[in-house]
Amino acid sequence: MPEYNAGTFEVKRLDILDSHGNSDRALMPSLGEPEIKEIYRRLVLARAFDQRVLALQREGRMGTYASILGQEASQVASAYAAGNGARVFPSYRETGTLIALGYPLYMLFQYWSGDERGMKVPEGMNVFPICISVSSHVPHAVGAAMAARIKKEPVPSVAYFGDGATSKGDFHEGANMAGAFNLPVVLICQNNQWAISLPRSRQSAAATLAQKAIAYGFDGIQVDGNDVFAVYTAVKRALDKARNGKGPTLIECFTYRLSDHTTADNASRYRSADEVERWKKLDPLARLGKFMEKENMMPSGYAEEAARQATAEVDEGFKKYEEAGPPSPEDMFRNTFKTPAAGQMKQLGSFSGGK
Amino acid sequence: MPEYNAGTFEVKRLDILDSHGNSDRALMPSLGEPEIKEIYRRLVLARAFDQRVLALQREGRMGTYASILGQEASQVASAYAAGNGARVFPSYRETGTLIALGYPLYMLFQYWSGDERGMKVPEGMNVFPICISVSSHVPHAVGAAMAARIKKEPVPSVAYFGDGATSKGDFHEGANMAGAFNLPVVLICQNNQWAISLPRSRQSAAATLAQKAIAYGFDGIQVDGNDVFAVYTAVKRALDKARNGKGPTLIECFTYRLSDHTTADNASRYRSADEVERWKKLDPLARLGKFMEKENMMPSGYAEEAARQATAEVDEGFKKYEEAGPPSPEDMFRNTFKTPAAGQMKQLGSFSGGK
Amino acid sequence: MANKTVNMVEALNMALAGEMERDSNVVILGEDVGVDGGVFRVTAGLYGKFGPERVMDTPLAESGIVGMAIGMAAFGLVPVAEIQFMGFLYPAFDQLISNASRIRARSRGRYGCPMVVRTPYGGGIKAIELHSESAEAAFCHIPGLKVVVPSSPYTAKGLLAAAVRDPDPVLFLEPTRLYRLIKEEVPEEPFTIPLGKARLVKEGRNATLISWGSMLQKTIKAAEAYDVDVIDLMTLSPYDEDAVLASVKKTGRAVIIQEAPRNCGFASEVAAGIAEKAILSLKAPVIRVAGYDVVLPFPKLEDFYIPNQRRITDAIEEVLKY
Amino acid sequence: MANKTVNMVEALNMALAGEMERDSNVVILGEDVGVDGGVFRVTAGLYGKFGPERVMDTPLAESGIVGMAIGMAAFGLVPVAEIQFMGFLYPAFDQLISNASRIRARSRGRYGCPMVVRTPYGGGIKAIELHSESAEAAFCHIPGLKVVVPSSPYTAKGLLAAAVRDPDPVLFLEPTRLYRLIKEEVPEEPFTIPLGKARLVKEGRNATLISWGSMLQKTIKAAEAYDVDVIDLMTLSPYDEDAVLASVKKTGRAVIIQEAPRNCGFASEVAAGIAEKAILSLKAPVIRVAGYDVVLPFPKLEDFYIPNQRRITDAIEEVLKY
Ligand SMILES: Cc1ncc(C[n+]2csc(CCOP(=O)(O)OP(=O)(O)O)c2C)c(N)n1
Ligand SMILES: Cc1ncc(C[n+]2csc(CCOP(=O)(O)OP(=O)(O)O)c2C)c(N)n1
Ligand SMILES: [Mg+2]
Ligand SMILES: [Mg+2]
Repeated sequence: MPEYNAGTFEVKRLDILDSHGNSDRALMPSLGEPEIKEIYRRLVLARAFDQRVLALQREGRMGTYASILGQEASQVASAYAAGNGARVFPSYRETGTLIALGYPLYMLFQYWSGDERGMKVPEGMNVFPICISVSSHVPHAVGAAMAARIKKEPVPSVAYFGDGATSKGDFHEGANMAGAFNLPVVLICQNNQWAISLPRSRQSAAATLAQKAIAYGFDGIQVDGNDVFAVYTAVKRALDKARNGKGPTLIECFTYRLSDHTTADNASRYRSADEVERWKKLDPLARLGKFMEKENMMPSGYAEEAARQATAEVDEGFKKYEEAGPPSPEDMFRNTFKTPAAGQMKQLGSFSGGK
Repeated sequence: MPEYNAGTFEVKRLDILDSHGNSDRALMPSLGEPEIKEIYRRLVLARAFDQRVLALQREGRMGTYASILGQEASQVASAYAAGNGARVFPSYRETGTLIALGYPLYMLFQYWSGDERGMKVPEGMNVFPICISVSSHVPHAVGAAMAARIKKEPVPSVAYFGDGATSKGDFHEGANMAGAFNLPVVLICQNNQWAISLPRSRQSAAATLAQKAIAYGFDGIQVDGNDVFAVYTAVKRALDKARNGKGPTLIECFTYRLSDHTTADNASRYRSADEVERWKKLDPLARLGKFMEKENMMPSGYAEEAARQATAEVDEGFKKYEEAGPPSPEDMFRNTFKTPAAGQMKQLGSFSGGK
Repeated sequence: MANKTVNMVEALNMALAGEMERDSNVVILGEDVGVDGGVFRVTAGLYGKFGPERVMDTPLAESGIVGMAIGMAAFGLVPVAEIQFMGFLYPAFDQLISNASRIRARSRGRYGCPMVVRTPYGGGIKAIELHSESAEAAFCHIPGLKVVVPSSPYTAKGLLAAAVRDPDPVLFLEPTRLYRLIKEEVPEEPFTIPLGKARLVKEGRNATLISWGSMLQKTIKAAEAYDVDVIDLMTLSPYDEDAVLASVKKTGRAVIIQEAPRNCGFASEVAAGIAEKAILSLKAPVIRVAGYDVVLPFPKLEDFYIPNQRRITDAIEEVLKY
Repeated sequence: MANKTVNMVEALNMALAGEMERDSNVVILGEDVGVDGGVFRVTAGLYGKFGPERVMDTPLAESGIVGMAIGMAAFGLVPVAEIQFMGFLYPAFDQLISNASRIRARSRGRYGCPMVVRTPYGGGIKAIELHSESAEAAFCHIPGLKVVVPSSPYTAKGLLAAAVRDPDPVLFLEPTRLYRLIKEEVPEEPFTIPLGKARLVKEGRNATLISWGSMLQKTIKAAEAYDVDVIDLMTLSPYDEDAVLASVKKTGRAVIIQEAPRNCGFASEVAAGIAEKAILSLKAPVIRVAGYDVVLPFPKLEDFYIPNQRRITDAIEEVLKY
């Protein structure tokens, strides 16, 4: 009748690529040079787009925007692993994910300019609209996974959310359901160390966010979120596991938000410049660049060319966005219901179109 | 850059008294004979009251009722440890806790007959009204603990809830806040193996409920919930820890609901008689009785006398309940606000008093 | 096929079985809906008939249940979620208002949300706290969410089938008090009653009584002695304002009867519509018979709270004075 | 003490500082309310002044924040919880309706719940989805919860102080659009404006315009050209029905202006009250100017959605026709 052990649990951490561009050969995922270059190009594109929106916002040409600076690796590499074979449920801070999945840039400009046509996810893309209410999309991902199982579709769900999101009830309810039903779900926590002004350490007393998976009876793993190979490997493994009926995984991408929370925020009010500087040294893009140089995947001029191409793509996206023009005011009377209700038709009828 | 351990966590289980009445001497709490006898009497009283409400309900003289049969040890022993020095936040299935704390029986009859005067917790008792919305009281307990800290009152909070409650968002949000603020909170999960018809195994994929504490960065422990000494010890330790500023604890009392979920339920629809029989053998009251016999704390006639006394107390409580009569219909216009609003006064003015 | 005389629980069960047979994408989820058949037994037998993949017991988590249903609905299923009591729908308010009702608009029609959330509602069964809620108005204020309330076995069956077939999210409120109160002939085969349309239960000249759910039955009783229109709204959002206005323009008098507290209840919406669009026809004040603006009392006082026939009769007499 | 010319954010900050100085039990909790001073900077400087025990940054969990506040309020504190936007108050709907509003009734007065939940509300700042909500009516339907909406720096300061001192839970809705729009002289020392009382902003003879929050400012502008009463309700629940009825009985015409969707909005409650109690004085239909019954569009169309001055003017002209 003693006091005895009723369970021991371990949380793993995965690092493959260090900040000098050296990789752990044993753990390297099987990605060929073309694929690695592709990941690099998408990282560059994501960053170029991000910086463009920031610039446009400063000129008053975009709305409030949440920058992904510093988080590109965890977004792009995870999206690259998921591809179109999974259903992706993004939060507002997944621009890199969406871009890596091929989301049309002009539509992202629309979205961030306050035009909901930007969220009419193109047919053929397995993406759910951006969720603003933190963590409330986690149960959606779980439900989609249930639908996939019932309809015998081999399509796992991938939900993205932040460190702050792990404190919310919907994260908990969704994760617990995913575990209880053993569903094909990958939960990707973008731990960027801050939820607006609240540092990770005060968000939860848990030492890692990955260990929250223990509460739900499935695996949790922490990965270096600025390491494309670690992120890619963990997501790939989790997706394989999901497809094999082995249930959900929680992946904590340990990364950093280099920007303000959004363009409406001023992070210098609550965090030290030192901390930001430290993390700048861990820049995911630079790191992959160093690796590629060492591995001779980076011929001279390559980086510049990738940057040029990205700029051109962003330019083109912006042009297309501008050409599309503003939405029609009458649009707001559409899509509340599939068929507008009589009262809505009357209101539309009396709508003068003026502001 | 390897894959390495980022944290190892252990969940303990505490058993002290086995089903034959043998105890682990090393772990026995320092309870003298009078205290053990007191616990025994409260167990008997709780069971007597429980059985009386069930009988009255069958006669149509009480409303729907949630029996505690089988869970008396985890309720009474935990309440005995808490006493009046903690603030207790009960759910609807804590009749044993309330009785052990000295809640007036006639008020419990009132409550279960649908008379809210029964929840006017007597001054001097540190009990919050019964919470019906599962787990929504967990944050209240956390807030009360915060108030205690700020007001420098040495009064930890103790919240009771079921296995099902651990799946709800409010459990999660409350527990995480308790951890994040390192508050004096004891979370007592009455894992009675069922949430109405859902067995524990399908409520969560977690092997134990105690391990959910890992998600919040504090200790979780599972105890034999039918063992008064294990329950008492775990709660006492957790309260001491809380009072010493060492933060929250989650205690999973591993017990069993021998009755239907409530009097409106029929458990034979969804669980086997065998399972119930197996658990009957682990009856917490019989177990303590055996221990007391072995320890010579049970003179002949003692059990009968305790039962007789309990019946008398219940009789008296019921008499007092009947004497109090029904509430006044006008009561419903009181206590929505401290001072009724003008509109409420008008409605009261036109209230005819008829059904 | 023949008719069957059934109570509302049985009618709802028939509707669910019928829809599940018709469309293999229709699935049920909720607490205790499986082997147990639901706390009110509305899903009884469906688990045995359709199996655990189509009748899913969930963990205890209402926001999660509704949230999961949204994901299921967006990706090809037609989930019917049961919430055990309206008092436990509140934790899912956010999922309904922030997500279910907006998925279609948010995605400009790329994703729909064809789901039903069913829940028992209203008082009358003398249950413990939070088991007698009637907060329908709070949900009717959500654009993009339809709200439906049957008042009899027949309407329950037809409206539930229509709700399941509707391409948008529907909150389906089942008056607990009526679950077993009335039996009625109901066709065995599936049929639908269109959402958004009221029905005229009784025709008359001197006043219009407007109600829904369990209050309708009391209203019908109170109306027996009078020459009045009785309208059962059936769908509260979007509601059939035209039917109300047509009747009030005819009678010149309106009484609206709800169980919920008066302040910001659905009756206020109906009264406001009349005050806006039928005022010139009005001969009398528009009277709301409603619960009081106080916290719903525990069962012992519930009968004093919920509007009774006498209060309805008083209101009719009051408008007829003019 | 002197007056100070301040905007609403500053006025609210003054009110909080004043109440925290007056009563050491007053504490603030919420996301980013500490060092950061709140997303709109309403709590700026308070962390520095009163320390981390009285100005608490919480984890991201709205139901938990409101739930914790309930526990704090019941046990001796007076918590003022900030929710970052009304769209994120929805997850706390259950704590408000099931607990905050009922603790006093449930315990028959043994426990009270003297807390304030503050949140920015309404559109006008062109923010992303769920940052422009105006679902006040859903909360006004909760008996036991008071709902207050200031419309200017002065009323913001006086009403917030009154809300903090009120023994019952108060939902305090701050029109985001007005945060920095108007400056006004406000006394430096603490003062209160009683809850439950409307104010007559302008006096006239031909119609009664009723509004609150950010719509009030547009209403005042629209009213300039007319001889009308303009009423600022200030407290929506329990609201000052007597003030509305007195005015409408005088003018015979009523226009109610709200930002929220029309269906089941608070304007409907006001209109229903008039239709019930002032009908005999009415010369014209009671008109509601309101948001459309559609999902609130994203910022690019927001200005087409939110009632503008022209729509208010049209409504005034409409009632004056009678
Ligand atoms: C339910 C809810 N509450 C509050 C907010 C306001 N808000 C937007 S982002 C944010 C912080 C989120 O932190 P985290 O989850 O770490 O994600 P990050 O922004 O860092 O990517 C908050 C509080 C929200 N969007 N949703
Ligand atoms: C939020 C909420 N959802 C649903 C219910 C209905 N309900 C009452 S008890 C119960 C099961 C609770 O199970 P558990 O937490 O294990 O406690 P137990 O009843 O076994 O003591 C349910 C679903 C409720 N009271 N509250
Ligand atoms: Mg973050
Ligand atoms: Mg249980």
